[in-house]
Amino acid sequence: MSDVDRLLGFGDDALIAAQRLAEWHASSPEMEEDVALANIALDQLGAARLLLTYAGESLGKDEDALAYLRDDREFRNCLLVELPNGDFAVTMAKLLFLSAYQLPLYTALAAGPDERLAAIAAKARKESAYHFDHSSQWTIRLGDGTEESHRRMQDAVDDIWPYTHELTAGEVSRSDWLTLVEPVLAEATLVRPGDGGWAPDGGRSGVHTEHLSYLLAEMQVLHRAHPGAKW
Amino acid sequence: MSDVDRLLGFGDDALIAAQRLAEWHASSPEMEEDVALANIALDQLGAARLLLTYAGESLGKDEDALAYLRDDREFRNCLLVELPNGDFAVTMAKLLFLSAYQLPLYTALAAGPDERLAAIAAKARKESAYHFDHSSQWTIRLGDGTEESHRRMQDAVDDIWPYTHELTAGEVSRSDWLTLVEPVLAEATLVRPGDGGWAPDGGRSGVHTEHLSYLLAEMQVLHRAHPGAKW
Amino acid sequence: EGLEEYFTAVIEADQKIEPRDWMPDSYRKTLIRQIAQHAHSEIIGMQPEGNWISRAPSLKRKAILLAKVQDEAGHGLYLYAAAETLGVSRDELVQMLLEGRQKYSSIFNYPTLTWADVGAIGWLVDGAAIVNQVPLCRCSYGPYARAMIRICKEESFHQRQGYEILHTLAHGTDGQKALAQDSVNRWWYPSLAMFGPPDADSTHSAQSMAWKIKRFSNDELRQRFVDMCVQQAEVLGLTLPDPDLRWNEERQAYDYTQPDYDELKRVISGDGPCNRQRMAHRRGAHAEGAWVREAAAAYAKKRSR
Amino acid sequence: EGLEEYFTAVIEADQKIEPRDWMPDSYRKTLIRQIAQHAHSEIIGMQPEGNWISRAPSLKRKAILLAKVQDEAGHGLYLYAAAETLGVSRDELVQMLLEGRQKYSSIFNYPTLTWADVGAIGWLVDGAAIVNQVPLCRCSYGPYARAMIRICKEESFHQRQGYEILHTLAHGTDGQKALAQDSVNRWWYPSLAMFGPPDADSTHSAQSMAWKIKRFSNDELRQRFVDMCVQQAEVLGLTLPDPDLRWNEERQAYDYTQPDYDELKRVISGDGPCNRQRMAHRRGAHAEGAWVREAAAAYAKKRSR
Repeated sequence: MSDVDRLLGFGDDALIAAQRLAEWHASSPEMEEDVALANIALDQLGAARLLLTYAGESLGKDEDALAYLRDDREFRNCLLVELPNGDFAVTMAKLLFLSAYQLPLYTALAAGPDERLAAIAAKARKESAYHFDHSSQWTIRLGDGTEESHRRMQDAVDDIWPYTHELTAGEVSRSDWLTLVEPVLAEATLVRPGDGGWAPDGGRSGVHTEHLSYLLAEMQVLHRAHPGAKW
Repeated sequence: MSDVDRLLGFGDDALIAAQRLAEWHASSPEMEEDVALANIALDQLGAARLLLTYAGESLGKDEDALAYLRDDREFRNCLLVELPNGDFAVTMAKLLFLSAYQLPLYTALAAGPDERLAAIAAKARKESAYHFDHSSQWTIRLGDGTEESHRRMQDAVDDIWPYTHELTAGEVSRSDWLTLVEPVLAEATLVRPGDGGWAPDGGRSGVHTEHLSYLLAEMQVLHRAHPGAKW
Repeated sequence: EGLEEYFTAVIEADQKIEPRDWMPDSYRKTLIRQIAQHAHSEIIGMQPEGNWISRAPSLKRKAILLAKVQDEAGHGLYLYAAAETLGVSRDELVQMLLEGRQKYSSIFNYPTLTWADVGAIGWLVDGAAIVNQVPLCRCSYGPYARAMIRICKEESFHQRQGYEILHTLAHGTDGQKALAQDSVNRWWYPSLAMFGPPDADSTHSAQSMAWKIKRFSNDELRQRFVDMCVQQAEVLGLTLPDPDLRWNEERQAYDYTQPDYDELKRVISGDGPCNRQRMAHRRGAHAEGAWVREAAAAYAKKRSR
Repeated sequence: EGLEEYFTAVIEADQKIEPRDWMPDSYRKTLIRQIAQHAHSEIIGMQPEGNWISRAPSLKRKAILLAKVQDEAGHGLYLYAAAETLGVSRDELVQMLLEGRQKYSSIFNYPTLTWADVGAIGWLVDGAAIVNQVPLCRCSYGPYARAMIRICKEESFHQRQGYEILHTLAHGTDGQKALAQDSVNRWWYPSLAMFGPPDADSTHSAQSMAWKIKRFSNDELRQRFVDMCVQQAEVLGLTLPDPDLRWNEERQAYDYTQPDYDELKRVISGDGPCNRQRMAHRRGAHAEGAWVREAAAAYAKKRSR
């Protein structure tokens, strides 16, 4: 994987995660959660902008050229972030698994040799810690809440789990990731799905699910309708 | 309203109705209905193509330029067709009300002085008769089916009814429209909503609901991504 | 009796009434109605602007809009908290909204059809809100006045962002300029109507003025808004859609065409373009979140044992 | 006994077995399994192609694609009807599909990522289906053979349309050409895998051949498909993604790289990219339609009284 593809992977994860989280606006189960999800979306969007700007420098493209003028085959995000939001349990499962990847990732990058990337990661790492905490709390509340919420949270964990293998196929080891995730699932009284089964991937090489092109069609429609315009 | 706007109104009604109906592909309650809804969508699409081609001649634009390169503020369809599909009852209410408008409309146009339009309408009229029959049968079955289907069908009729005033504000009179719709609702054991209440409009002058621009973003995305390409 | 005299004295001295203080029942009810309506407006107001988050044309604009919609949720929270100091719970107020027994600002019953509407809402709708709300920072009820100070600060930030969006569009491509003008054309009169019916038809106003909840009449505030907008529109290079708008030397203010108050009444009574959509969305989100709120409550109960 | 002899004689004479005729239980079961799988494939196959109806890049292409997906629903209906002549109901078969107890063609577990995939499915997937199905028009079971005649006619129409889509793209802009090549790269090997495992590993085959349900081996059909595609790819100006593809003078056929049969096994066993998505969609549509089917049944019952 080229350096640029690597940066695009980090940036696209954050961008697509932000886009999905922002879909919750005015639709959360609680007003406080509207604030919290917007906050997390803003964190992801902020990290995405820094990462895409950095990635774009070697390509001669700015953040908007990368966000708005690539097709889905050129996006490098993992499949997990592009999956539909589903219910609140699915959204929390996605966020838990993503942040349990981004937290050790950014921690490592913050101590890495690339100073520019280290600075971005140092900021993003603190945010990831909050995302992980927030989604952990909800996973626990839902897992150990009512019968219905337990069922939904377990279903969400089971459905999203296969997509986490793609997260841990690169710079974050499966064991580091599991170290974060397992205690949360245990406290949430949830069954940890087994590894070794279905492990969809392709996102890092631009082979996505059928969902991403719809997301991009909506995200890019206005920008593309006015070529060259400033906003 | 100019002659072109009038033709665009007819054509856009058919085009947007086709787009919504086609969303049901592989999702209908019965396989036979997958065939039927695709059939009706094809009829609407066929009429749309003839009408837009005709409308486009005086504008120097072909059907695709009109379908793919206008923004929602330039579309002239009624609001009813752009509303989300909702459940099957809502889709049938929309189709019943639309076809009870298109049937007398096309009948009148088929006898009108514009020979080109008359020929298009003569063909479309037969199709509308089928659409009206199909949606009538379902309205009756659902209205006079189970308790749940009755409730859903009545809710659908109540929700969509206000949008029908825009249909009968032009070339089809309210009384002609009611002559078709009322017996169906009666046989379906449904309450005919009162007139005189909320009557949203704006579609004919390009002031749509918030739904249309999403529909167009999806419909137009690929065409717009490849300017000038042939397909 | 002494309590009422103390209340009146505080009001007259331009001091604040606090939650612990005695207050007339009608003062309390008026405030609850007004603060709740304001809170509901923040919550419902997230919908029309939120409609463009996913499609914002640059990442910077997306971040700004997302932050703005987040602020609105935050404002809703402060305001419900302010209302709660008057002895009503947020759940009760939310229930009143969902059942249609309390209103929210009618402006949010208009659709956002283009990106420029995000600009126009910032400039005109937030602008009108600020003109309405700045005097509320001196409202006689302490918690409301303090909430408004914080909110007005953020609102004026939002207004500037909206103005910037329109300014960029108005100085952009022909297509962008057309978007901006179209949007101002659609939002101008609804924004004027935000100040409520003309003073002659306005209920509640006299008593609210006496209590120093309200400090200026609807028409005074509307005039202030018009005068402010005319100058800003010129800088924007956009036209306000009122052919009769002109400076009146005598009044030292702009003459302008009144909004269609019959339309305003229809929208208030539920027949605006988006009333049903906004309420259906709010009710749907509330209903779909029920299992989550129940789970959180069940979990909290287990922990507290 | 006489019945079995008659059955065998009919098969040997290349005549048709009809529903009223006696047939061995295993013949019946084999046919039910095969026809049902074929019917299920038509129904599930609507999803990947239907994915592009809403985004088809011209109205003409939209109409053609919509008609094609409609044809697939129609094929599903014929095929379920053909299966029903063997004494199983459509509802039972649908239930088997929904419960994962019967399969559908694994090819539909790959995603359609671009418009060009609609072309590639038409050219390669329908092309492979036709190679598989043309011999079935001579299948020993009459209702199946007759359904296949009708279906093959429409399939070859679909295949031509898919070829046309690719041809247009391959002769279009650079961007379009890239879409076409990318799509062929992704669909080539999955299409080869449609003919099933290599003959050596193929179960069921020998008996099906004897019964004249099947007339050619998997590998024979796969070779026929490869030979057909090579020439067509040249006309298209597209490359098949197999560096080892070359003419073998001796065999008078193309040598080619086999598809990854381990991948095929994984996809068949449920671990393809879209198995879960396709099944979840089918189950969801079925569940959401339940109230409609119940209403139709209740209404019919009332009328029949």
